Amino acid sequence: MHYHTPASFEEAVRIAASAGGVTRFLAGGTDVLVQLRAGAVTPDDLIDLKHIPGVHDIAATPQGGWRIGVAVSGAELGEHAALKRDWPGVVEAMELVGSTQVQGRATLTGNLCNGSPAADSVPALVAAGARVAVTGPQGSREMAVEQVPTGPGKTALGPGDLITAITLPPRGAGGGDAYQRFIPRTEMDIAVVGCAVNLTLEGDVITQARVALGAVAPTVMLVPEAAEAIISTTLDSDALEALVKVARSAARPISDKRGTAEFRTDIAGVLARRVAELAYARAKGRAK
Amino acid sequence: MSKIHVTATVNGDSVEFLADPRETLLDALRDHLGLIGSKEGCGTGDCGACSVLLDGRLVSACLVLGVEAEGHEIETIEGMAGPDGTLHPLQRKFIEHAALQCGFCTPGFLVASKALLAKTPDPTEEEVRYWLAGNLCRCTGYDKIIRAVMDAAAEMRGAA
Amino acid sequence: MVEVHLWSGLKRLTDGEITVAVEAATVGEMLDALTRAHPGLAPVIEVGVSAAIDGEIVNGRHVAIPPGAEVFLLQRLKGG
Amino acid sequence: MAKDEMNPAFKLIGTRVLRPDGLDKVTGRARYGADFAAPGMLFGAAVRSPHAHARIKRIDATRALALDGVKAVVTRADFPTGLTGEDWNLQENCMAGDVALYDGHAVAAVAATSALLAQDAAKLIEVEYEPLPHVTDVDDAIKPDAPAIRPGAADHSVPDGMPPNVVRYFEFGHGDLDAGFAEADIVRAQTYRTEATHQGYIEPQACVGQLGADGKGEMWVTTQGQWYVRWMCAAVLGLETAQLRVTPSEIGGGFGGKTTVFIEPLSLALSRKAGGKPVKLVMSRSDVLRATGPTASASMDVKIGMKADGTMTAGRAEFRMQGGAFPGSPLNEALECAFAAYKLPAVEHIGHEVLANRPKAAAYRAPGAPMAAFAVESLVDEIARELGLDPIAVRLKNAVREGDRSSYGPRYKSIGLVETLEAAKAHANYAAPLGPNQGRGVATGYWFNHNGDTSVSMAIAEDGTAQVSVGTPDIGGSRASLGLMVAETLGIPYEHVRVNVVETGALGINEPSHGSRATFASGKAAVIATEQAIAEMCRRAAAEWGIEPEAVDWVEGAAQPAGPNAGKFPPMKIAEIAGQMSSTGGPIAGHYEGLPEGVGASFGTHVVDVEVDPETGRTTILRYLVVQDAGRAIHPAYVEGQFQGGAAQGIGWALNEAYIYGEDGRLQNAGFLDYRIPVACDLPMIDTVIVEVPNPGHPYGVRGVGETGITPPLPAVANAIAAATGARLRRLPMNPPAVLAAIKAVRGG
Repeated sequence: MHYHTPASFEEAVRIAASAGGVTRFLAGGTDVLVQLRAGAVTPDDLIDLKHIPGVHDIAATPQGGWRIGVAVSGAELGEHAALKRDWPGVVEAMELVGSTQVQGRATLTGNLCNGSPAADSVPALVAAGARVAVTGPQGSREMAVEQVPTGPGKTALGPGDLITAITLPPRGAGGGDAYQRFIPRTEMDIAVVGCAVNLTLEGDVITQARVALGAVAPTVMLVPEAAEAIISTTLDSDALEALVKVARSAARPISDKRGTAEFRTDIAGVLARRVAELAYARAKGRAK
Repeated sequence: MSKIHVTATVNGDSVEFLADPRETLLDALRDHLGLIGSKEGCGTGDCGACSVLLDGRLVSACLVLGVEAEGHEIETIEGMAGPDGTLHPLQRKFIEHAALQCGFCTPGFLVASKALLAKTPDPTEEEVRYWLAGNLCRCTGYDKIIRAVMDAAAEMRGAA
Repeated sequence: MVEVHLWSGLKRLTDGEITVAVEAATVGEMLDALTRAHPGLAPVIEVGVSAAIDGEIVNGRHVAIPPGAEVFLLQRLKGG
Repeated sequence: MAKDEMNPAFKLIGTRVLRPDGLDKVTGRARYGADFAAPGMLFGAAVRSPHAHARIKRIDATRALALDGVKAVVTRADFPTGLTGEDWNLQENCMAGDVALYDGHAVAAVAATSALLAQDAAKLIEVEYEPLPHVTDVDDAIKPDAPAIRPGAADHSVPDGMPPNVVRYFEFGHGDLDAGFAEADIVRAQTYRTEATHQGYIEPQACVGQLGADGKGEMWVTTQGQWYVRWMCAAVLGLETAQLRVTPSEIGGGFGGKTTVFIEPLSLALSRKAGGKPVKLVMSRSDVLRATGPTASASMDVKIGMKADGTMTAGRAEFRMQGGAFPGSPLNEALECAFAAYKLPAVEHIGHEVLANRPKAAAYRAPGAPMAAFAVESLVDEIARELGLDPIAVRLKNAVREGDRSSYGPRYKSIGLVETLEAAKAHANYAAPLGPNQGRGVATGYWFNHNGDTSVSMAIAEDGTAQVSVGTPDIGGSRASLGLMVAETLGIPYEHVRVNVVETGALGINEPSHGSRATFASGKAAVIATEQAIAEMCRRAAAEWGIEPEAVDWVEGAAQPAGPNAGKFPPMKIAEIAGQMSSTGGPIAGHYEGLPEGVGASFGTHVVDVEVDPETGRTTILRYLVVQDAGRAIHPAYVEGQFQGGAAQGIGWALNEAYIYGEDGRLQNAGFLDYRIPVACDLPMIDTVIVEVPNPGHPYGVRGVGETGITPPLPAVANAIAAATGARLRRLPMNPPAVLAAIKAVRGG
């Protein structure tokens, strides 16, 4: 295995493009090293992105959103008060990934690129309307986060493509987001179901919403019907009941060692309701 | 497969070692530097027995490559007591509270707890338990570990 | 004479007897006498058994059996 | 006699002194299995079967051996043939012969100059398998048409006509069962199931083995029993036992799982083939879960008869257990513990041991007892609930006392079940108010405890301090408790005693630290050895004073004349006697070799409060109380630690831990991510009450305390969930999907 420390994304792309065998990009390494250890993936070329200027930065965008470097750890996200104030759901989702030790290394970009349908941060990013900047042999482009994962362990990134930053839109007034997951223990498990809700209020009425579910389909999915169920409502009991129903019918889970399909479907509804209530309370300024 | 020369600071000392790029920081500490206090319980970041501080940040040494240590500062259990051997309050409280049985997870718990108290000097029991969720102990049921951390925190606040 | 209480699964090997009276002053003598009386018990005893003498589980062949003691044969116990 | 009347004024026993190995363990200096290195050492790696059951058609190591730095490859062909019985089982489990019997079964091993190289080489060893039909579930394995795993493996106990995988059959009981059930007002029968769990010690198996062409060998290893490692390796490799010297490292947890061998014989075989160079083998976590010994899984039918006033009239238990592809599941222990807490006029036990394509079960803390308790204590709770009786009252009504006949035959000697029930009833937790979706569960548990082969030596040093050499590795503070007992006996400060866990060359044989025996057996042996040394010191003083040795007493660390008639001499302190020993007759020491009789069994009662989220089925432990009879707590903090650790393991077993096998017979959760042991935030503080009904068979009243604590949590949690939700779970684990499904079933939707 060859270890590279490029000083720019362009150089990283060049190394990747010229590599013949298996290539992996390394930021936090919390997935790459586990695969390496298990013998599941032993890259021929490992390209460490942490020496590229700017990858450790969390920066405000001119539009009022946030640009998050690819090597920013979960712990650093959690310590960024202004980001956490704007997007508590995104930050809390990332903070659920792994242990405190894993938080010291794991990144949003890595969580996204691992392609897991159960990745905690991804539903929150999708609900937030986050976008990624991609650089590759064909040049640079932007895409919505929900376009990145294409199946378990698979992404829309081509050979040599790499994400250079994740951008969160401006929060705006009357907004709130939240993420929760269900796991058997209190910590340290992979989500059996995850749900993120991002909404905007005018007065008590929801004017915009995005709802995303994790671990109930081959990829994290945006559920527009779930958003429609609560838009133009005050999240009253009828709206919540409709949301629960829609979330459950949108879920297409499998049964595996972490939960049965029936259980996941059930919990998708329970979480959608709980998370929507929390996001709503945050938008009203009633919850942190 | 060529090895890479790595220079880092470990427990305040400048060290050098040759690392195969596939070796973890844990391998480097244990096999190249003789610092066997950090333990491997899982190799997948699930048990916390290899907890170390990397530039002051709590990480699992099994999830960091040895080559990534280049130019960085690492603190391990071996650097926790004072240069004259004076124990850190956490170390002392772990012994006093019988917070260890087999002791294999103890270095990881101590390093992780030190990182907690640096960030949160007055943690609640719940904060301690969640912070230490990635440190598995199979012997104690955690009871005496939590008590030792809370007691050490109280003593350190009093001493400060 | 010592009355040895067997476990009922051994009945097949002792012509249906669940207690066997043998002449023995120690656990070892008792086990040997059991084997002589019922050769079918030999593999069972060879694998390892414990004896309970007046409620105390013992493993040594040398242990004495007091007159009138209540003796049970038990499968050898393991611990974690 | 009341406890406090029996409790003499000890100076040290019962104090919370600092453990002697504490400093090494908080500074990272303590050396565990993987921390040893020997000059010229090679590193090994094992090749393991990816199939649950497969014929091994060909093993080709040519490509591995061609790598620069690869020194040796071993397969079963490198081991002796002709072994029988348990020796053969051990050998077969360490290295597959013609057939791989489970996912993770070792089929070859390689040694090379680095760990990475050994792993690379292992991948280059080509193994051709012919997959065979497999079975992993206990109820499937006992079917008459199940794939026969090892024809001919059944022992003498199995009657003709049993299904092919039944290898052991067991029945015992007493009384008239039909009459007992006829006498009952209510008779209930249910089936309960537990899944296999792993001990989950955090330190994986690790060893460095060295074996020369002369048959002499060395091993450094993490183990609960260095003599067991020695005889097992010798048996598996056909060596002379005394030619092997085994040194135990500090041990990072065992819970029974480190009382046998897995990689140890492989390291010796590799070493011998590599010209005698030492070979280090360290298991990965996934190897530990796939290939070391978990516990058995069980399927259990239980029937109990009870009168309306709570009196139990009869009990019947029929258990089926699989302990992997080898005999040795804790079937008889499970059955003997099943009704141990109850005075039953009629009781019957039947057991079937079944083979399945899983790793060979190893001991796990009170082997068998937790499964049995789950079945029996759940059903007792169900019936008590149906009759509207208090769970502690029902247990007190039927509780065994000294002199009662046990369910497994013998009469009990001194026991403390009633005392633990009374203490639980009196504890504040038993009266704490409960909110919505909360419930309380009670259960009792039992473990026999064990003595075993024990050798201890102790010696006085030149300055009057003392050393004790024991053969039981210190797993949870036993050096502290042994040091306390020796210091108390000698009448010297605790700090003046050093307790060493020694290698096999230093003592006669010892059983491992298992069966809750270390403090009982090594403790009793150490006290006897110390008394010999004291007698010798009294003789030295007597000679000095010119009086009879019988006229000398040992008081507070000094010899003194027994009374005014013995003579008038100032006390001669231990340091003075020790300082002169070279001129008064030479070394002063004592030793014990034997089977220390007088084991005292330990009962416990647990009370747990849970809250169940009715929408998700997740159970939160709100309060947990362990009450257990310790006989006497030598070091109360480490007794509490055993109670708390056992409870935590039991809670894990109850709620989330389980071996999950796929249709393909492969283990799906071979890591701490999905083998879900409790983490710190899953548990509350665990309250403890140490009951002390001294064991008359031990000089300080010790019973073992290590094992009983894992027994009650399984049913206690089930009983609490039933109280909280109305849903009765009869199968483990009671994870959220299972609990939610059960809640929906009782609430109709």
